Amino acid sequence: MRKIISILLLSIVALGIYLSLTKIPFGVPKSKVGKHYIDEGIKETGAVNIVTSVVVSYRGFDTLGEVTVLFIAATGLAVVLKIGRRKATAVEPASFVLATGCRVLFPLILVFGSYIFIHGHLTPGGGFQGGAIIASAFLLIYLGCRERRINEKAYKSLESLGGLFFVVVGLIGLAVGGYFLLNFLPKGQPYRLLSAGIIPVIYIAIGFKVGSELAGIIDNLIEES
Amino acid sequence: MSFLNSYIYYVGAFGLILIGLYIILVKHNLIKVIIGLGILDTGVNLFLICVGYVAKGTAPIFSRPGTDSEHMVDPVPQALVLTAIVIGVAVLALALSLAIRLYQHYGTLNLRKIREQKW
Amino acid sequence: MVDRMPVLLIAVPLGLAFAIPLFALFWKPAAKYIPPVALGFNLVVSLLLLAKVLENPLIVSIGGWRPPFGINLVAGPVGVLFSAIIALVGLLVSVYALDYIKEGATEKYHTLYLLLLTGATGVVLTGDIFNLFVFFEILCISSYALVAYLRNKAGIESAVKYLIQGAVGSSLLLIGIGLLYGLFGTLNMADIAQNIKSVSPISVFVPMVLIITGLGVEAAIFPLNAWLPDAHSSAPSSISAILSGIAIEVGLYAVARVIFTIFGAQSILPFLALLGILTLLVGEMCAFSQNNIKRMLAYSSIGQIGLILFALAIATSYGVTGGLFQMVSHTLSKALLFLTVGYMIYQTGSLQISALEGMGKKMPLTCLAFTIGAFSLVGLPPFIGFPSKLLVVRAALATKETYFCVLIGLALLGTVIEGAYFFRVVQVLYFRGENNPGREEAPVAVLIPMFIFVALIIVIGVYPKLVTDVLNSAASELLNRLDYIRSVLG
Amino acid sequence: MIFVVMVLVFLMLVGAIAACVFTDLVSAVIAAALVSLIASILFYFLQAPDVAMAEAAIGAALTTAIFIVAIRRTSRYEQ
Repeated sequence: MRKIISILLLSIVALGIYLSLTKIPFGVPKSKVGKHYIDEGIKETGAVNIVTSVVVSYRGFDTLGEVTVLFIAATGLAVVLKIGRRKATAVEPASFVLATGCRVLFPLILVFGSYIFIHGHLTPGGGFQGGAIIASAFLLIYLGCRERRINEKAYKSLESLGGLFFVVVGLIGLAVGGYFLLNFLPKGQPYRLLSAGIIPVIYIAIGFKVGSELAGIIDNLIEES
Repeated sequence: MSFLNSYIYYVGAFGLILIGLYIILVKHNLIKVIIGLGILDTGVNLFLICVGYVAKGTAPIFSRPGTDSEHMVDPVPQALVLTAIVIGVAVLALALSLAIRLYQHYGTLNLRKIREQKW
Repeated sequence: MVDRMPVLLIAVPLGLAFAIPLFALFWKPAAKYIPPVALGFNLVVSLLLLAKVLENPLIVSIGGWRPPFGINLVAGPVGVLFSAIIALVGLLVSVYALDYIKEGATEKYHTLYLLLLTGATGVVLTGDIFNLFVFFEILCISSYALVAYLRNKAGIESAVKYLIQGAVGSSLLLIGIGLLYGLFGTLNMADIAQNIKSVSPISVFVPMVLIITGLGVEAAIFPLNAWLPDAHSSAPSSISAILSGIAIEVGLYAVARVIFTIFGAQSILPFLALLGILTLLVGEMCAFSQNNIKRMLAYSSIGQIGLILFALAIATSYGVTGGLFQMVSHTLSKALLFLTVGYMIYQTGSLQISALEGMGKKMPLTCLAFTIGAFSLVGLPPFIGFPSKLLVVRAALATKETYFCVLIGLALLGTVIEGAYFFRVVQVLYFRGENNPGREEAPVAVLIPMFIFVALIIVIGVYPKLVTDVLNSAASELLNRLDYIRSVLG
Repeated sequence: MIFVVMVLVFLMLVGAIAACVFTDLVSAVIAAALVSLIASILFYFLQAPDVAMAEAAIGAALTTAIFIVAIRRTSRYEQ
């Protein structure tokens, strides 16, 4: 019974979407805002990767909201799962090959993740992707070196500082030029690492924040309580 | 066939959306429902990217000076999807933590059996 | 400088919320004093702005990009009015929570609480539809977490229900936004509104339905409100007050903004009026049959939401003013009710109405506050509920259409039911049971916010002129989409 | 090229249906991870390398990991 109703409901949704999609043909250029970003993006923001300039500069306020969402999820997860102090439970150590592999890979992955978010304005990638890669390095540590735990205070302060830094950079823009999140640093020469004003600075802060938040989420989930 | 040729990505995206919604509506197991939410999110993201695609387009990155900007795809949906992916993982993580607590309380994840509260 | 101030309403609480964990590392009690400070700041700024935006709405672009190329905030009468209410109620409830929230990870509670209200402020101020989605997610996700804050069976279960329904709703909202972007190539609400007539109505209809459905989950419109009674009744009482008083109102604001400003859709309004009355009747009937006091209040919220939706759907300047007035009155009264009930439950340890017998003698002040809130919600003079309900009724009759007159008749029937169950509770409080030992009056720190609510309810109830000017200009902002488009796009 | 895309879309939908059908939750999660992975390849074909990277790192890898952890702490089979 439930299945039949659901299928009926879904077919109504499908029909409605099919009707509206005929007005949005696939592969035909139709955006007016996007065209502006492509034509003027480099001149206005100095970032070569237009997606980055949209994420951090044109729609930077969304990104601020987005890191807030992740912050809320990490905090909420800790509220739901944590009961006071963690127990020191004996864990079975990982095999030698796994442990050594993880130890060797860990710094390499960290370097790769940092590369991804530092070059966010030049190549594909950025704070979110880099942060996720860094968090996966910590996941590896949980698999390989099971007795190790990341320092809870460290990641909590890191995520707070990252968010605070984002807001403060925005407020400096407000104080300097009258607009919140204004790109107040010099744009520099495109294609250089030091270009695009505050974009790489913010993306590095986001990278740290996302990395520490995702690592914290994994930490809270893994820990038995 | 020509329909499939030009709309194959839309078919994929809406296939995922419908399957995701179906899982959420029909399945009893909470983890299964959360998997459905994940599939729904992926479908929505794929759809958003499809909206911004331009035929024979290139990525919106000027990888060297003088890159042709004529056929670049729309960067805005890509920025939106980056946001949506992160929001999606945040919701999933919170949902899973609630699932763990729910299991500790009830010893089951079957949503039909967990019915303390009624209308 | 005043021109740039609306952005501070979001940036300052957000920054302080990020800072709470840092403060808590050094001195744990610091966490609970930050939300009152941030919300007090917001209240002051909103009131400063209110006088200014009554003449001209302020358009603040973020990052210095002119609309539609960047995100912009629209601080018109509606936005600033709502942000003032959010700050006021948030401030009072956070003062109440200083004493009320003792168990659990309190600094996380305060962080999430402040972020919830920041998200609500963002929703009412933003002028960009995707940005609205992001702030809506902030509001929703922090409320999922806060509903589960007590970590008991009921809390976790209702948080799960709430989360699943809310997440499906936001996915639908996102699909709708994607379709709109595909049609118009822009995300700025004014820009979409300007071009909405350029495409055929049928292709706009699907995104509109998707967006209204997505927002309707949070606004608890009738078929989408299964989560509400559970979530509102099992959250901590301070959070119930915020969810009932602010979260659903913000959802309704978003629905109204989408319908009036973006789509300018006159044709679906009668349908929404019908939905509103259905919501009202379902809510009031269910509330009548409850034995659990918090569930009763939650269902009564559903009823009130129905009335507000109906008033907004009348779509005359009278009707929208009445809807907004009813929102204000519901926010104040329901927040007060949840706060008082929270402390009574704290004393009795039971959620049953019968457990409240004889409380009128043991906790006279709290019970007085409860009674005033209940009477105001029912719509008795001289409390705020009276002028607001009167305005809605007059607006419905002024349309001179049989349809609206019949519906308002049904709404009055709902009000009668509402009166019946609230009088039942008041009767239990004062005229039943004699000796329930070991109950004492709530502490002063808790009574102060309650009695500020009481004062507001009575003062506005006696002098409705205090707010009607603001409400009138807010209603005309919502109804007059051409002015909105002109003020944003210049 | 279009043929490759069709095969990928087909595989992706099969993966999603498999995630719906499997009663072993770990298998269902792996099927969902397959969906994410193919979606990330499709993002790449649609000229969205940034999104492809984010989906591969967050959608396919981290989400799967937290699902597995959550299943380990609850029950593995759907009843």
